[in-house]
Amino acid sequence: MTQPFRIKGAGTLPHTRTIQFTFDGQSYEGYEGDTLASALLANGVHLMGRSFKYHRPRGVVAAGPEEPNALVGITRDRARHTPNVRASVQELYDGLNATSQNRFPTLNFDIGALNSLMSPFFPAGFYYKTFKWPAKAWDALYEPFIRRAAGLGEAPTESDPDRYVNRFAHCDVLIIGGGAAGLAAAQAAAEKSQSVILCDENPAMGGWLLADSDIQIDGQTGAQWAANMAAELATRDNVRLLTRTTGFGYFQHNMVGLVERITDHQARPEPSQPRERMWQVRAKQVVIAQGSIERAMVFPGNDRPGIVLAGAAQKWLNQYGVSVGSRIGVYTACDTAYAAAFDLHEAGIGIEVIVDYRKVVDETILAQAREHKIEVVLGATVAQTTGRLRINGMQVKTATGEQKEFDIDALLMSAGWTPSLHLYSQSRGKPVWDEASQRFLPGESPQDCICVGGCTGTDSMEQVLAEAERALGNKPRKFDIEDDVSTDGGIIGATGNSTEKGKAFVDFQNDVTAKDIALAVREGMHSIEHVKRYTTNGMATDQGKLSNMHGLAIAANLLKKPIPEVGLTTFRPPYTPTTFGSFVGHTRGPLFDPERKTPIHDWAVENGADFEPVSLWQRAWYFPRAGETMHEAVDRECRTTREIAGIFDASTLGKIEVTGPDAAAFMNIMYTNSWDKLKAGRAKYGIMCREDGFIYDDGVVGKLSDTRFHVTTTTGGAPRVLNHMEDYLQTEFPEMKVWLTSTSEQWATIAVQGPKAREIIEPLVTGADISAENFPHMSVVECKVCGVPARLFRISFTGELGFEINVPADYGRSIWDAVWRRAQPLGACAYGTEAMHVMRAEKGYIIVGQDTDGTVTPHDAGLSWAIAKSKPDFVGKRGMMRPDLVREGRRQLVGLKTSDPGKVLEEGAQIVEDPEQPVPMKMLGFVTSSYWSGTLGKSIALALIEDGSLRLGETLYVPMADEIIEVEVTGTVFYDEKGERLHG
Amino acid sequence: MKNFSALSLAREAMRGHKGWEKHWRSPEPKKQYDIIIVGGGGHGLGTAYYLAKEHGLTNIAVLEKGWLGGGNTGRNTTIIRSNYLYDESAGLYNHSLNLWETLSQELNYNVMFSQRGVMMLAHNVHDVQSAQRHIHANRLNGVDNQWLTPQQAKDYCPPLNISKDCRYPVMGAALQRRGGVARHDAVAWGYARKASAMGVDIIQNCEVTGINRAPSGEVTEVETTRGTIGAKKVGIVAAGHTSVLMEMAGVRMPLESYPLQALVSEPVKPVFPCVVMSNAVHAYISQSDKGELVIGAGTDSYLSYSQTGSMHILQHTLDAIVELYPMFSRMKMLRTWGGIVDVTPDRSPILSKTPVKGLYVNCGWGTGGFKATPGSAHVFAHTIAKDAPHHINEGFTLDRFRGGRLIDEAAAAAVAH
Amino acid sequence: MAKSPKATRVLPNQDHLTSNAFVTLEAAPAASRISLRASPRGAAAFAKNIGFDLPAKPSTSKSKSGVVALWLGPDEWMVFSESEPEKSLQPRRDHREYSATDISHRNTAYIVSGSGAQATLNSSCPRDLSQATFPVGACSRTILGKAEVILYRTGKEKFRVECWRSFAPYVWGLLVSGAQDANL
Amino acid sequence: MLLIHCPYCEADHPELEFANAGEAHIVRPREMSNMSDEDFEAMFFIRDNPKGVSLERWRHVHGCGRFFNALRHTVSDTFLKVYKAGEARPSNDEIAKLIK
Ligand SMILES: Cc1cc2nc3c(=O)[nH]c(=O)nc-3n(C[C@H](O)[C@H](O)[C@H](O)COP(=O)(O)OP(=O)(O)OC[C@H]3O[C@@H](n4cnc5c(N)ncnc54)[C@H](O)[C@@H]3O)c2cc1C
Ligand SMILES: NC(=O)c1ccc[n+]([C@@H]2O[C@H](COP(=O)([O-])OP(=O)(O)OC[C@H]3O[C@@H](n4cnc5c(N)ncnc54)[C@H](O)[C@@H]3O)[C@@H](O)[C@H]2O)c1
Ligand SMILES: Cc1cc2nc3c(=O)[nH]c(=O)nc-3n(C[C@H](O)[C@H](O)[C@H](O)COP(=O)(O)O)c2cc1C
Ligand SMILES: [Zn+2]
Repeated sequence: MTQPFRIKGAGTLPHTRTIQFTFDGQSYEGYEGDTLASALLANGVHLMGRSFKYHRPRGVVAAGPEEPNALVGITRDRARHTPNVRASVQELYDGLNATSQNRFPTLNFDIGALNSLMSPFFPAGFYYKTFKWPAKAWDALYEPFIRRAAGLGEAPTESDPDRYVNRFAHCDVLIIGGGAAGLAAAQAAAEKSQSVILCDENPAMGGWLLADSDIQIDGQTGAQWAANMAAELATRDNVRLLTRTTGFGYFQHNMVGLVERITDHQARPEPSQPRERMWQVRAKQVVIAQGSIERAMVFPGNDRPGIVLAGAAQKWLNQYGVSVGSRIGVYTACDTAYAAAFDLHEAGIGIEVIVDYRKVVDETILAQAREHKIEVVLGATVAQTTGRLRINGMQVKTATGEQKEFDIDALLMSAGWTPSLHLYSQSRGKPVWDEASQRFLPGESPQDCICVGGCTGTDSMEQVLAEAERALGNKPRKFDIEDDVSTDGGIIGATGNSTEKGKAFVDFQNDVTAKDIALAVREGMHSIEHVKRYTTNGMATDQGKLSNMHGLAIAANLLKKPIPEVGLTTFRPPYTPTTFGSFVGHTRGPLFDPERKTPIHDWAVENGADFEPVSLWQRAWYFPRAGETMHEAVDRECRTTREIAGIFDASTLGKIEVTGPDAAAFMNIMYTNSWDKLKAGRAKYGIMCREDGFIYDDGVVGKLSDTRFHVTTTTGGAPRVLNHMEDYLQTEFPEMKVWLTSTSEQWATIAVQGPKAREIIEPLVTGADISAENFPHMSVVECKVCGVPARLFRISFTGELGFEINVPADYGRSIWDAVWRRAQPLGACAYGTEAMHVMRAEKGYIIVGQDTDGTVTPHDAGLSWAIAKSKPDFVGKRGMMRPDLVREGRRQLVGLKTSDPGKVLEEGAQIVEDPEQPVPMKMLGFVTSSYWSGTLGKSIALALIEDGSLRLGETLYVPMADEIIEVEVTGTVFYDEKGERLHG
Repeated sequence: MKNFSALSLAREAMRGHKGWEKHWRSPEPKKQYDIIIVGGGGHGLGTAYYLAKEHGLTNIAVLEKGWLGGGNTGRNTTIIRSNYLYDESAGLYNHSLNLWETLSQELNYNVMFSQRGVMMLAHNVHDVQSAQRHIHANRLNGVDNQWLTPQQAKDYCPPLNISKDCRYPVMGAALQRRGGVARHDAVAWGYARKASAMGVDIIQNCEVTGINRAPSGEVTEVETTRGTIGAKKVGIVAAGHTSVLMEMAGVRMPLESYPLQALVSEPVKPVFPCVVMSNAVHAYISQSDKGELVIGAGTDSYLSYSQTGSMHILQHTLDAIVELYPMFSRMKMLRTWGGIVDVTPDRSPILSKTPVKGLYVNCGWGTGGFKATPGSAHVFAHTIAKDAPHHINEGFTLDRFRGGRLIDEAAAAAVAH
Repeated sequence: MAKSPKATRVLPNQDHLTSNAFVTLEAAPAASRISLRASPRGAAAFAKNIGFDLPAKPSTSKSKSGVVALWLGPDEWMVFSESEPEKSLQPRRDHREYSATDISHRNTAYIVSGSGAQATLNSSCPRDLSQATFPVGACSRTILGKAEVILYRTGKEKFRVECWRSFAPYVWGLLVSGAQDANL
Repeated sequence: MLLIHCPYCEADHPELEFANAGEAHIVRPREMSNMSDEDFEAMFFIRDNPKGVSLERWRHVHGCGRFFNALRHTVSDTFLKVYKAGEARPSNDEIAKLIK
């Protein structure tokens, strides 16, 4: 028989569409609108999981997001496996494929359950006390064992093919929770023409109204009223209704994160649909209407499958038309469980007994029980339950100490309701203890937010609705309400002698019992935070939605302290577990970070370049020809450049236009060099320091006119250099008439280097004489190249005759092509960053960030000549004078020559005086740059070495893992020391 | 102190675990102590322990404003490694790593130190150069650290995405096999238990609100929410709150306190065997023994004492995690939290005497001091007891910023952790 | 001397065009652009060249005869024109009270239009782009994902998105992704 | 993500457009070379780092580009005041009033 526990006439599901699904390979049927849990329950399946530590059989206990036990894996295909899905909220769809977790080999028979027998040895914190000997065994033996036993579901194993999207949104009022309170608040706000977002985590608005068959509002059932309210709100332009949308985090300045689940309930989602949508909402006002969550009773044996929250049973009946059993017991300390029992009874289900922990209960309720002919035992406790994979009986201890046994197949429990303060607390609000009702309630709101409804402890529907309206500044309007359900009562903490005997679970998922909490307290864990961490109470995937208050009360009781003094643990985002993908959105692959390419990039691709990432940029690294290794290609590029010419895409260099009457004065402040004497039309190498005197950036600066500089920076340094300049300009020297503009991307930069460089470009240039006499090394001119306005530099980073052509970037490719058409027939080549690095190292030119790090001064780098001695001030001047920056023994940049010219040192290799000394060795410095120089037929290297400039000619050693390399300290220039080629 | 062992556990199991004692005593504060340690995190408790154990000083109180271990000790991603570049740092962190290896036995408390290896990814040529520089320096300093190719990195950590079409492809990794993780809470509890047993008074819910000095300048007592307590020497070990405390003694600090966040996923069966860090894309991840992925996020850009951070910081972190481990996109965040980290200008700690006689400070651990807990505590105890630094912490002075003798790991490489 | 070849201008995003029922994304045509940084006197001086006063209120724009001036900061404007993309808007260089720097090629632009335009942008832009706070004519530098952009609302359902040229593929990627989710 | 009022844009904008730029009102002397090591240390390294009201600089870097100053409470993260660069540091009395 299918769905034996589906109750005819009960619930609001239409029963029009039957849905097939599987659980652990077994096929079942349910109805459209079911959750996985309600459908399994309809089929009489309670056992849905195994607990974390003891592997005890566990059934579903809750009908909402607070569910701690019924976590399953949902698999759509190989790449779409989601672990730890709560069966209580997973909506059923055709073909849904769920498997239980944390059991081997099967859910019914799990070897791990042996742990349960060993449980006396595994109390809270047992692992701190043991597994210490022998020392190595922890890694090798104990830990792998513990790790395998722990964990719940299996992580997905393949890249997630689903799409996630993000939306920033703004509104006047954001309402979290679409129960009666949220709906009323939304309507009130909407009527005031405010822009409203209302979200609820469920598929439909209504909250508790959907579960309660007794409430009537304005002549409609609660469910009808909610549906009509939602429909009415949906018609308004200023309201956005978001179902299946959880408010998971309340951040600073009224920013709330919502996550909307779009396809997880669908059998065949449209491929165009994202799986989830993240909403980052900035609201002027936030209304929190989260409602409340029912607590379980803490008593020995309270975790058997078949033992469920009373409210959940009521919801399953009234919404889904499912009964949790046929011979049902109730154990409660709160009036609401009676309503659940009555509803079930009216649906024809046997209620064996209501065991009420309280001695006194309102007479009207007792009268109703009598009408239903249900036995009520007051002032009693459930002492134990029986049944292996499903409850089959319970022992009740009456007020007089009498033992009674009941045969049951399900047990409803209710210890009362905990107002949901999660988001309120995250907004940095402080919950306040209410002694009368024994619960924490929202206190003052530090942000612009207000709590309404069940989460403020308001119980009657009439007050809930009035409160919601008042929150929005409205005069409450009159609803016509019929609601005879009382929510009185409740208990926090364990019942009976749970802290002494038996396993009375507080945190179901983490297998924390009342005894564990008692043990923690006994061991000195007196702060609730210590109790939490020692026992792991409240640290499971439900984050203590059922357990925190009980844990707190048990600890407080043992400590003999009032509850507020013991205090709550901190509520943290997310409210319910939230998919990583939803945070990531489209920030994957190419959209993870911008990938910047120059206008000439495609040419490099077409010509087979390998690329090197430098900050966000992709730069052509080298251009291997068929069959060439990187090494061979770089050798060839260097040789060709030095013998003929090479062209190089230098467009990524940062460029800043510094203009204004005070431009030179400003440059004097920002750079170590002096800019006073530089003539228009000339260029200079500049060094920039931070105030601490260490090198920050460098680059060639061209002076275009007395009031205009074309400043270049390193590729990665461009943004921070501009920021650094703006900072000084705006805040230290606001009186200076200087303006800064980033032109990094305005210009494409083509370096043409080598003996034939001039021959290559000359025909392309108009409006300038670029002869050796009239355009010497370190010149700059504004002219035209291929007919477009250009800035032409005569500079060289290779040591050869060289030019850098700057042209407006949209022309970059076209002009590169023109240069190439001239260069290629002459036998020139394109070269990449690696050849550029080799050639500049041959010349002893530094690369900031490679030959320097943030601890190198210009003096250390051998650049003292670039520091203006006479300037009264520049950024870094004072810093450079500090005792440690002028002491002896600083590391200075030198060249290294290996004894074996064929030996190329490793960059980063360390240098010592005595390679035979024991470890730890005294290191003098390290290799910053090292290459094979094809031009010189030997290796070359630069290094930072203690007192390097005093060590020229000294022999030092580079101890490698497998050899010791002998080196001689040299100057930093290896090639054309006189600089003749450059001036050609 | 009752011994913790498999045997004692078995014995207690037979009698319902009734015989366990309190981990630490909770005495009322005395009027006067020889030494007061302010801050009941791992470093503070450890300092008290080593003062007692190695220097025979037991008239000590550890004052903690909240619950012990509730500061950054209780909220960090527990990455432990020692492959730092500079001699000073390598010396300090390796000293610590050596102590970690026998800490469980020494404290008779299982701190679950798990040497599963810490791998640091390189994503560009600069990263590779920097990693090589570390590896070479480490070798000559006796610190293990080795280079892995992308494939070797993937073999070591199968979930890693080493495909070339990743936005930042993995170009290799530096692996310190001795590195790993430990159970953060247990470190605090283990030190507290042992220190308490040796006579140290651990006083929780006791916030220091003032530091009083004699006319001649030396510290004499601290004011607390539980009264004034005299002390000959005071050690400040208060992480993010150091500036606030030192201000009470009139010392201004080179520190800034930022919120640093971390998060855990829901627990899953073992999938992630080691610790992996990537400075370039900012992602730090390991899997705890309980099964959650433990993920370190970045700091916010502004000062804050709020122990919470911004959502976009979490986003950036998860962006990076999913980019490197695309299979984790369907995993769910279970909880996120923040700590307040105290950052020095050179990102290295301060373990030092101060201009005030009798006042010592241990701070500036920023985003990476958990790993240093035993080593830092050990040499700081020495510094207090002898009124002079241990040779291992000689360089980590408070006044190094004046002369400029920084220990700038950050400038040389990237962030700590 | 051989006659030098003529260069051709290629926009970084010129083939970018797509649309769905809610939004159309397209590359804007080539434009002439100036980054103007100026003292108040400089702003007045520059205004003479374009024939209208620069907008003085934060986040506002002004335009005349195809020349548009966007307020970007208290001393900063972007002035652009699509009508004569090769003609410089920079009348004279090295003025003592302002700096007018050609950024025609530094920037490139997209036009995002349609009922889903705002939603498309808000998939990666954290700004409140509702008409109440960002009306037609409003403009501002802001961010789109990890790229800096200038947004300029040219119509109720139409925006111009300026970005640096190398960010164009990324910005395009974000817009395309946003457009897929623009139907609400 | 904070919501920050820019005194130049005269509007609230998301933190993602801003960059924090450290402590405000640190004076950089015009005669740097004459500074003592102590003064240099104080200027470049020593920070108030208050648990309370922080006087700090922000730059609306992805907006109007301007640096400005703010008073922000470092426990609640709420802004008490923002003002333009160059404007005087609020007096302690004014700060005390703002906290209330
Ligand atoms: C999210 C995050 C991730 C991290 N990840 C790592 C990592 O992976 N690896 C790593 O090595 N490090 C990491 N760290 C850093 C590491 O946590 C810290 O450096 C380290 O724990 C500091 O220990 P502590 O004992 O000095 O400080 P804490 O543990 O913070 O202890 C300081 C104590 O001082 C107390 N205190 C403060 N003011 C007062 C007062 N007035 N009176 C009395 N008591 C006071 C505080 O309450 C606190 O308990 C991380 C930090 C964070 C926040
Ligand atoms: N057994 C009972 O009779 C019983 C039980 C509970 C509540 N009630 C009554 O219900 C009324 C409370 O109405 P209400 O509107 O305050 O609460 P509610 O519980 O009806 O509605 C709250 C809604 O908010 C949703 N929600 C909670 N957190 C959320 C989040 N972070 N993101 C998105 N959605 C979230 C919940 O799923 C629920 O749908 C009261 O009158 C109360 O007495 C009765
Ligand atoms: C390594 C590590 C693992 C953690 N694992 C969990 C966990 O499994 N479940 C959980 O709820 N919290 C976990 N936490 C977070 C703590 O619950 C808590 O958020 C953190 O200690 C900060 O404290 P606070 O949130 O109370 O401020 C973990 C924290 C750390 C440092
Ligand atoms: Zn602004």
